[in-house]
Amino acid sequence: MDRNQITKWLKAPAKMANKYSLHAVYFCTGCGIIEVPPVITSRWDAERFGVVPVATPRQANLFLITGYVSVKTLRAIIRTYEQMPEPKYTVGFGSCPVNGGMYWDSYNTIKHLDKYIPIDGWIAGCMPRPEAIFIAVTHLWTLIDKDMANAYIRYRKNYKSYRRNQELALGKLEWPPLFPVGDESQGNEQ
Amino acid sequence: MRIVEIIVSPLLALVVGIFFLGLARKIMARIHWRYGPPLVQPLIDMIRLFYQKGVSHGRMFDLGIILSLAGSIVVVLFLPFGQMCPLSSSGGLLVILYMMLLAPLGLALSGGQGGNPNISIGISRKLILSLGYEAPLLLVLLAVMTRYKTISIVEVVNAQQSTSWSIISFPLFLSGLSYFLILPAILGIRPFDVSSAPQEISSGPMAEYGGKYLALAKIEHAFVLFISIALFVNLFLGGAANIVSFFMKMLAVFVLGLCVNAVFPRFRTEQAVKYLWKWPTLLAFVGLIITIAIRS
Amino acid sequence: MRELELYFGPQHLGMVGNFSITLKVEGDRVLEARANPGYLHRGFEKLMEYRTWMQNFPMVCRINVVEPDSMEMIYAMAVEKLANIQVPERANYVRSIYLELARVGSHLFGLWAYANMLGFDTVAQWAMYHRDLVLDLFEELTGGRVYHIYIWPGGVRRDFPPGFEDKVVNTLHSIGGCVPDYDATFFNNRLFYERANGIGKISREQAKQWGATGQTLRATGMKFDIRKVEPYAAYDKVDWDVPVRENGDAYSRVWVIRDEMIESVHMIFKLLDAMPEGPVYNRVPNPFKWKIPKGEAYVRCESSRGELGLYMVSSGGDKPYRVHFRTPSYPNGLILLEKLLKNASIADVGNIMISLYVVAPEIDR
Amino acid sequence: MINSLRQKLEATFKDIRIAIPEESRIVVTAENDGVPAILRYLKDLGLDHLALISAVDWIEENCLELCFILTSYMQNDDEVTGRQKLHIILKTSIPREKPKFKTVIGIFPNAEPYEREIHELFGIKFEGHPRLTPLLLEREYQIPPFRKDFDTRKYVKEVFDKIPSVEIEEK
Repeated sequence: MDRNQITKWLKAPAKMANKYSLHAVYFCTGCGIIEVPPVITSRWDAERFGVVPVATPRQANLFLITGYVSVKTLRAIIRTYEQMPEPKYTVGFGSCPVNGGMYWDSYNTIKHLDKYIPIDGWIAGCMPRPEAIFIAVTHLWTLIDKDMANAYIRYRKNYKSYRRNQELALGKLEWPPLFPVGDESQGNEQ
Repeated sequence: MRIVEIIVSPLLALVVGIFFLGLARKIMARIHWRYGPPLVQPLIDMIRLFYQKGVSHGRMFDLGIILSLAGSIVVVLFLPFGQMCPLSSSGGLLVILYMMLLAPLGLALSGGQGGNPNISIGISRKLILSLGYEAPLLLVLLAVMTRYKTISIVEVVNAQQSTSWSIISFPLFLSGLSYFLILPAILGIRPFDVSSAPQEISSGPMAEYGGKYLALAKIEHAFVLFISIALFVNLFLGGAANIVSFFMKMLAVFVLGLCVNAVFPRFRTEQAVKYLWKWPTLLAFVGLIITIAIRS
Repeated sequence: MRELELYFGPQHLGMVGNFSITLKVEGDRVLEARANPGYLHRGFEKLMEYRTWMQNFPMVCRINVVEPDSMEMIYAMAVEKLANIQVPERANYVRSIYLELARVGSHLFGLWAYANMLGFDTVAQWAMYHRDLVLDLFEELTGGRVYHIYIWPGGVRRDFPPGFEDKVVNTLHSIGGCVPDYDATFFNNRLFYERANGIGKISREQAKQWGATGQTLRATGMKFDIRKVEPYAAYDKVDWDVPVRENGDAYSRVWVIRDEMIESVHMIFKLLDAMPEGPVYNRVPNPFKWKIPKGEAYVRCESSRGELGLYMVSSGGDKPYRVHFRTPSYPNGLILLEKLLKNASIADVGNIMISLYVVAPEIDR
Repeated sequence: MINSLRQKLEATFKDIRIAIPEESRIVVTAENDGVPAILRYLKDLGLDHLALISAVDWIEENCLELCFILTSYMQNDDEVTGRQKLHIILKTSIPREKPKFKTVIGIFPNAEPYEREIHELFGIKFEGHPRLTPLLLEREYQIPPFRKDFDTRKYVKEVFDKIPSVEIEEK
């Protein structure tokens, strides 16, 4: 740790701690999960950067959505995402969450993940290499530094639209809204 | 002077505990052929967790974790750390044994509010496991108390300072061995991490903790780490004349425990209890009988 | 004690793949288990009806992410059978070596999952590291780490690059050098024996009744291996043995996996020695205009988890009319798992699931 | 092996057609009602491994075709004979409107998930099946998605592409 970092730690401890302690939800959403074990084990060792998988979403602050999202998974993803405490960051891994990828015409996968939950960054490719995850992590660090990793704020702000899209894709949701989907007061809280 | 010690001692214990947590991750990483996280990683995690929003599940949820943390801090005050022991004159081993129960109890109370089935399974596993290790622990402590004819832990340390460590003296080495065998169970590390098994029950009692609750739970874990190792050092490795050598002894015990942790899988709960009631209990029992026989 | 409903997955550290089991538990005991697949359903078989014969090659390998290679193989086999394409001799050997390498990689992944489930972090990390060495070989051969798209109708995409055989031998030797370490820390570990022995036990009759294949069946003592029963590629050209165990529990299954890995490595060495020279592919017609005559085929091969079958119907067009995969995880994950989890302990849920080698995308497709 | 099997089948059952398109494959076409009896007979003959139940939608002939693919396990531990190389495809066609079929779980217990899947993806109702609940799908579809008249590309356009993007609304 050089001197520069110490001043940064003193100035904004929350930001720095968020950066260097990204605990990922372990959720095998798609085939991208095959590259996560190499990343967290000895070949690439993501723990060097503080990226560790944790057991429950309550303990996590990074959600790596690894691969295509089928409609059934989307329900689980939304529930998991809403359980995570703020601040939380989401990264879409692989081409499929971006625009459907090679499943663009499948009747059971959703095509654009960012219509349903907000995304901080994308890793394109099928399958992206493990190095791409590290690039994404370092990129996320810069975003956090510049206060641009604000997906969870956007989610709060546009919750009404997100909730509407979720209901369009999944039908009636069985859990109550996370934030009030009130009328005019929406968005003014910020 | 005592006031200062009361403040300094838990802080020191916390620092040592967190250092051990970091060291554990680093050493485990090296055994895994990895580089491993920086030593301060647990501290970074805790800072992050304190800044993160936690979700409370009711008043008992908040109070339980504080209760268990308070219980651990009180135990630290009764433990000699080198020559430093804030509450040396009052209480002793029995108080420690009693107060050590508070930590799991608090977690159980808190988890009961969580409503997650994993929590209740984790807690029942934890209670069954503690049923397993409390019996040998009690026998071990009885043997030590009988041998040195005192319940004061400071006097046990002093007696060892004047003669030899209990771990190399007959018949207490049996009890010492027994304590070392149940140490992983008290610490909740492999092969006894049944209550927090992340791959089985999503880290059990911790499943609903997030944000500052998880940070407090981690601090509590650091304290438990410190307490159980410090107790071993005090009772069997002769305590220490100063803080540095005490710390070195703790480090040695801890690294030994980590090596056990690295090469074993997790027991099933009933297997763990069966094991705990077999060898450690037998050793502790024989140790106690011989101690009593020698004394009378 | 009260009855609880416990969701094992999809978001769960012990769950490999997006799969979920709904458990009804009482204390530490499972009263009833219901497998809940479908989280990875993409309708592959429907999508393949919309794509031409060649376009489907990048699709099929994505059905199973752990071992995509046997998927390529089975699709190529079906297309070759329907279109009556011959494969050169060398290509058969290359295919066999490639599939066996994939089997080693897949089994190492399975070892990772199993060790990780039991809390054997150290062994898990080693296995994953060694799997990565195998993936490096694939990367050099095909250009892709996970998805290779290497097997083609009429052969393979390209020949081995110069010096590749030596690299294969060196890598496999360096993995094989660690087998004693694995044995000492994992396979011969007393605690592993305690955890796995007698867990998820099935008899041979039950295995046959529930449609099990692969390790699950071989762990009950039957040498049922498609590579022996209906040899494809070059499996009948070299001498090898099918490892079996007798007990039919998780311990036997994991030991079968270990023995198979070693057998595969020996087989690769033998295949490399016996490999003839020659071309590695026969030309196929222009893929844009390629029409395959009307007909149907059922082909099968041995993937790393058991019998992999493909029922394919062609109506004489440039696209398949219907494809249906018979995946080995399907009976394992939907029938055997539910039956075996009944009255198991919660600690053994993941243990049983991973010892059955359930790969979720194979079930959902 | 194959020819003796063919003779046996022809002698036992009347309303079946048998074809042997290649060396190791027998294709048997039967009426709906005859299928359980044939399956039972084949199982007793030693074809005890139900590898797959599949369905094909022949929209031009206006029928759905069910295919039962049977192979055999080994009789001993390690004896490979011609029997293991053989596979039988048993076919039967059912009408596309209100298709139903009798379940074969009683004969092959491992038919359960296959029948569930076919019920879900092709809409064939299996009478007597204990658990015809959804297996893979989450959304409800007007036409079962694996039927030929279900156009997945059109469906995607109508459903998923209609959902507006949140990010654009923001601006």
